[in-house]
Amino acid sequence: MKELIEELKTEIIDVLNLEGMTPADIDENAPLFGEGLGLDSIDALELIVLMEKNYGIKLANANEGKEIFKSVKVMAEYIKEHRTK
Amino acid sequence: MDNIVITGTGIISSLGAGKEETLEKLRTGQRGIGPIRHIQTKHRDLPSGEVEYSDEQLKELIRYQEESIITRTSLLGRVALKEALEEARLDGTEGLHIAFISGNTVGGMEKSEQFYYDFLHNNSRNEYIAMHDCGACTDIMAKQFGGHFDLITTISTACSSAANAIILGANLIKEGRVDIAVVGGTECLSKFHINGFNTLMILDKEPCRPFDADRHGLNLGEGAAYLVMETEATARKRNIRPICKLAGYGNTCDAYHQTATSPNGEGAYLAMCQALKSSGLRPEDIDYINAHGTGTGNNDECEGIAMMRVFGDRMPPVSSTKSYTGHTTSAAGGVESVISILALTHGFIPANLGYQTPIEGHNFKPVDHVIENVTLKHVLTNSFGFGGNDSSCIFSALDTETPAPMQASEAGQCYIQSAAHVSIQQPIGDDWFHNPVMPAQAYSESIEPDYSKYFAPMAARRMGRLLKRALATAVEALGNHPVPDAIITGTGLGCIANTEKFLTAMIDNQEEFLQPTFFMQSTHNTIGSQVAQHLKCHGYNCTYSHRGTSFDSSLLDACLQMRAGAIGSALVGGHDEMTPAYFEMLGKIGYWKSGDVSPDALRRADSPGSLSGSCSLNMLLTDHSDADTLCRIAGMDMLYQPSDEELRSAADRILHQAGLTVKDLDAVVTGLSGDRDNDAVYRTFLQQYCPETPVVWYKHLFGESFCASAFGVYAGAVCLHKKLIPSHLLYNTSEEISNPKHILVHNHFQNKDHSLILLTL
Amino acid sequence: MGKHNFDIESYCRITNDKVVVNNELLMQKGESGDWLADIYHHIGMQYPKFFKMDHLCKVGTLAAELVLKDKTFDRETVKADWAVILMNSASSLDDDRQYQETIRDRENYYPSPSIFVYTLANIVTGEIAIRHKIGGESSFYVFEHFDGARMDELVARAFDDNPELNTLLCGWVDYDTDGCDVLLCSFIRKESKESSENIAEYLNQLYKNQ
Amino acid sequence: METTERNHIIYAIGEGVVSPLGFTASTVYEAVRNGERAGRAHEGTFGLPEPFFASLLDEARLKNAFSALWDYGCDGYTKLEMAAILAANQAIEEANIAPDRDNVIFILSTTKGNVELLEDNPYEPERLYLWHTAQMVADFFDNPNTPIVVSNACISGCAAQIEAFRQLRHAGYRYAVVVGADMLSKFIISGFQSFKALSPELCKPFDGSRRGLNLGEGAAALVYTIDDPGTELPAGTLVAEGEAICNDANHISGPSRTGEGLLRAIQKATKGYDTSRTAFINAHGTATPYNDDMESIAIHRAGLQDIPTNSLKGYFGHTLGAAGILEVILSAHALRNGIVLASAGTEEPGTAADIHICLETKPVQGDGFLKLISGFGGSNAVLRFSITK
Repeated sequence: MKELIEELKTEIIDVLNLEGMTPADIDENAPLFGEGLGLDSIDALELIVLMEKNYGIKLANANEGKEIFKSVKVMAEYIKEHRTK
Repeated sequence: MDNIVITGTGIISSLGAGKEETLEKLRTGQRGIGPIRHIQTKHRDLPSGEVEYSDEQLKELIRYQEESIITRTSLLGRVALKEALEEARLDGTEGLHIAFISGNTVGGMEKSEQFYYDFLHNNSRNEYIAMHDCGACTDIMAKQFGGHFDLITTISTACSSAANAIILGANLIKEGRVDIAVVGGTECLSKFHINGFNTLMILDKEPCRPFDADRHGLNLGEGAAYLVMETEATARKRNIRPICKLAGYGNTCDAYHQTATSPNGEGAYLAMCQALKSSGLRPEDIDYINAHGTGTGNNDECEGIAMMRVFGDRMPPVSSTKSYTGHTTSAAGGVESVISILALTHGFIPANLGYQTPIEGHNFKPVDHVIENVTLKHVLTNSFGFGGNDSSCIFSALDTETPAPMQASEAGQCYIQSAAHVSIQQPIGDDWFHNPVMPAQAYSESIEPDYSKYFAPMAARRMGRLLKRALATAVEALGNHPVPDAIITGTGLGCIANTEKFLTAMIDNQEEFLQPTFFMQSTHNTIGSQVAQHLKCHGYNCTYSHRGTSFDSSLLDACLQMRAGAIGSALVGGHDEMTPAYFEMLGKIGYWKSGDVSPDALRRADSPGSLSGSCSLNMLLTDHSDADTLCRIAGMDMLYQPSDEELRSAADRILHQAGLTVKDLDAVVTGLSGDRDNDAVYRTFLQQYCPETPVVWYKHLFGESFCASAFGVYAGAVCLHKKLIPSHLLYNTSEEISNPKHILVHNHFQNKDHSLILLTL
Repeated sequence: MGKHNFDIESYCRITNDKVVVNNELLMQKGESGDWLADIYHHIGMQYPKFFKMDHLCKVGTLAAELVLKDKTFDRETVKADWAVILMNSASSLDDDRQYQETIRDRENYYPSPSIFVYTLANIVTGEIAIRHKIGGESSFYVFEHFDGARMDELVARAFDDNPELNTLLCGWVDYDTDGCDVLLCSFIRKESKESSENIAEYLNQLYKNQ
Repeated sequence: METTERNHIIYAIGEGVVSPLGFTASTVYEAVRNGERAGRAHEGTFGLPEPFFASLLDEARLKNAFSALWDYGCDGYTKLEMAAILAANQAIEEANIAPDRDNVIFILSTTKGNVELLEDNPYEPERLYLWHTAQMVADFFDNPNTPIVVSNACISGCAAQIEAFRQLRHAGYRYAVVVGADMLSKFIISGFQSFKALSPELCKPFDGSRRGLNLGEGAAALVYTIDDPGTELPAGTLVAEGEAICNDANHISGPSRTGEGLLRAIQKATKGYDTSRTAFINAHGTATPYNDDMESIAIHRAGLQDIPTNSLKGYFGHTLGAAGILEVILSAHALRNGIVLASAGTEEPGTAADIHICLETKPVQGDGFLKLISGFGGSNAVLRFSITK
């Protein structure tokens, strides 16, 4: 789990192009959207692509992301349970 | 000033070709939405509003017998254009000034996506390379009219493109620049668009249900529609019966988010208010709203709220006809204007198909079935685009009272207050003026400034380099001045680097795992709307994408509105970038020189091609001057395929209006670039018009790009401001010129589109 | 010969090189372009839908347009007293072959609904019925060859069988690998009377002469 | 104007069916009576990339049956030709007529004939032509007359029967052998898939949640004859009493929303007829949203909404050129037994207009039934039959 969380942080930084940020800067429990990291709806779509591409998880609509992308930790838990690759 | 009237309309969409088929489907409530037929995509199951005619069938339909190849976007456009011109009985023999303004987003993408690797790796499809950009599509369509237009340009504000073409056309008529404007938009479905919208997860897998609580997104469509506009007086003179009036219009920017509408629909609200204000009508005068109504969760909710803010509890009947046609993106403003006019003239209200349940918080229900036998006097149609480019137009029946549009005041002046650039020269400042870098090869990358000065890294996370350049130069050019009244952008290709990323990923990954960020930036108005978002500028916002006169078109729009007193300031920009792949492709069709690109080699102009340069330049225009002002724009014009004589007399006219003659000119700034054919055009003009006048060039420093002419205007302005033309800018003499006062800037693209801009102190 | 209850009102013959309407040569194939599109433009037809059609429907639609061009009738309301009965040899094989191309290749498998919709021979009767709002019978038969006697019999029988019928479009509308072959006539009812006319022979002549 | 021939009576004297549910009319009727449904999920069949539901004939069984009939085996005959000949043979045998006499005319109803040969044709090129297929059938029985092909899309089966009536009335034939047949192939399935017209499950005619049609293979044949008025007919004879074909003049692939053409055809076929004699209506009922809505509207507008109505597509799918003949044969069997067959697959009727859909097989009153059929090209046909007591 720990590994997955670290892996995810790196991937998020990479895919969202969070320049100058390191995995250590992201609190695994902090909200990704709104306060916290301050991501928006397009970032959510990018994360949906990430989920599909790297973990084989297909989300049918953007709303499903809301729950899953609460924090890096929640995301990692969801991936662990649903990943197909 | 007379009313502006519509005298011809033409339309093609998934409802059919021509008004007759369209009308029948509209009145019988038949959708034109079904599975994709022609495009070979993985997503064929997505319901779409594809035009049923294949390319070959469209060619037969308009008897397209020209040898030259043509893109589907242009073909669709020509079908609609032909119908509109025929109805307005225009055949080019009128001796009137006619503009053609077309909206378009992805240009020839439907061919580029098929042939991309051919472009790169072999030479079998090279002829399509030059047809990729939006302006090329308009150019191909203009042939329909045998080249009788005398001003053409292309607007690319995504889904509001065609509506903005209507607005520019109206402004050109009001200004007296043209007698007639043929306006609208065209767009064909492409794999690129389908996949792009798919990454945003806003495509409904069922036929769309605008304004329904259970809506799940939009269906893409394709189509084209054009309107012929002129004044009542012109129509009377031509003995043609008008169809209806264009009573008012508004263009504003939501300045909120690249793809989302602000919660209270601010931009939409402002656009509708502006349209009402300019028409002198009250909200209760509107008898029907043809809403933008895409069917996405965000748009419909916020558009509804914006309409409620305008109309309160007296909401007129509302429907979104995208439920019939799908979202025809760039063409939508035209398609829906023609549909609105059909409703107005035939006395019916088209249905909002698929509607069942109201959206929570909306106080209205859209019209869920076709209503016949109604009298419509005033119809409002909304067109909103990505990036919050929101426009509204009002069409009125002929027998209604609407105040005549305001005569242009001619009072406004237009000054270039400041400018900033990113290019292959030292960025932002005017280092280049004293210490120019002389490029040694045909491909150079721009020198990037330190962006952290202009915006936070978090804000820049999704910006490609062109967006960063545009934003930095905007912030720099604006300096301490207040937020401008307008942001007007020129870009020939938009953010081509990210467009390319999306396109290659789409091809390589077989339409999977595509990133929305790259798609968003492919829409050319991303640049202008990103700037508006950053500056929180809700004012007029428009993007021109017309090849080598993209920047010139922006400048013309700004000057028109400023002279008319409609705006007091504008940020006008020209932005284009180059990528190695695109450089290679354009190289294949003769854009670049191989070997020596020193000024001497370029002066010889003995071979095709020039050197490539990226361009990001923003200038602030104001209607008043101060000590820092660079110069005044004393006059400008754009011309399409002028004869040598017409070009000369246009220059005379501009000088004359400023009280000058050719002898007063201290220099002519030209786009001489070493390209044999293009340079010959400049030389002819110079020889015939002002053989004695010193010639300034700039492309040997900034390179060639679709927006390179921005550097011409900029260089002229800096010279006037610094009271010096340095020798490195002079083409035919090495002696610097001091105290220049009057400079004429001439730019042309392939001898089709010309612009003349007079700068004075 | 025998009793006749109908008259030939007008006819149209379209082959690969010419169009004849009521004994008059309307046009001959020139050098350029698509023959059927040329006819469409030549006769000044305004019906964009034409261009969506397959060859068989195109040529049938053109023939119907030409046969009816001088007839005054209400184009708006559906006419239950009109019928359209056509026949040919190749049914919709020309379009079938085109459709087959869209599914032939495993790698490039894109079955086209807009081509498939025309893979039925009687769609041409439907297209003509839609264009002219014909609400009576529409039927399609397949025979190896054109046969005037067969056509005569179909027409006589249609008027006999169907007291409501007043105008009948009937003819041979074929499109195959060797192009088009059309003889379309409009027939109208008349009081049944003895006649020495040999309609079958006349139809054979019209078919052969051109 | 009425012709004298109109007063003659036309009735069926032989029937034949080849279907996945059985190889004779009575076995198929028994299967249907027992609620058997032939539709199966197919994956990879015909080399199609997408799965589909359809009722397919077992080729081995077909070949066996054909070999039993024809000493020279199956070589040289396509699946379609074998099925058509088998069905015709049953009908001819039951009718006990001599098919090689010149008072017999063969009429073939098919939409696509041997179209699958476009992919690979080991035979002569003419085999792709429908007139040739008809000739193969007629030649098998040594019939001397040129056969007639009726190709009116989905209504072909009914249109071919109407053609038979006309031939009997006008052309001097004593017997008409009407054969309808269509086989499925990559060509046909892919086309219907491209229309999104196929149901991803067993079809549900007239159901509120119907999602499209199932296709089916089959062949069916009827032998009709004509006799003087007043001829005594054995009990249970299928008598043709009325017919009509009308066009919607609306849209080639979508039926009219108002059911205009079908309504006119119903009115014409039932003109001057006491509809209380109608025991049931056998509708087309393809289970596409549009068709079933349109039919319901037409039936309702014709005032027949209370008459029990069924669709047989749930048993063996839409058999295209065979449908109009196959469904008449089964309806005749049902009425002989005084019942109306249930609409297999219908759970919760839900159509634009309310009509009486039969959810289960049940006894009925009346001696007549209506056969409705509609198809691409905007054509609609209605046949009215009675069964003698």
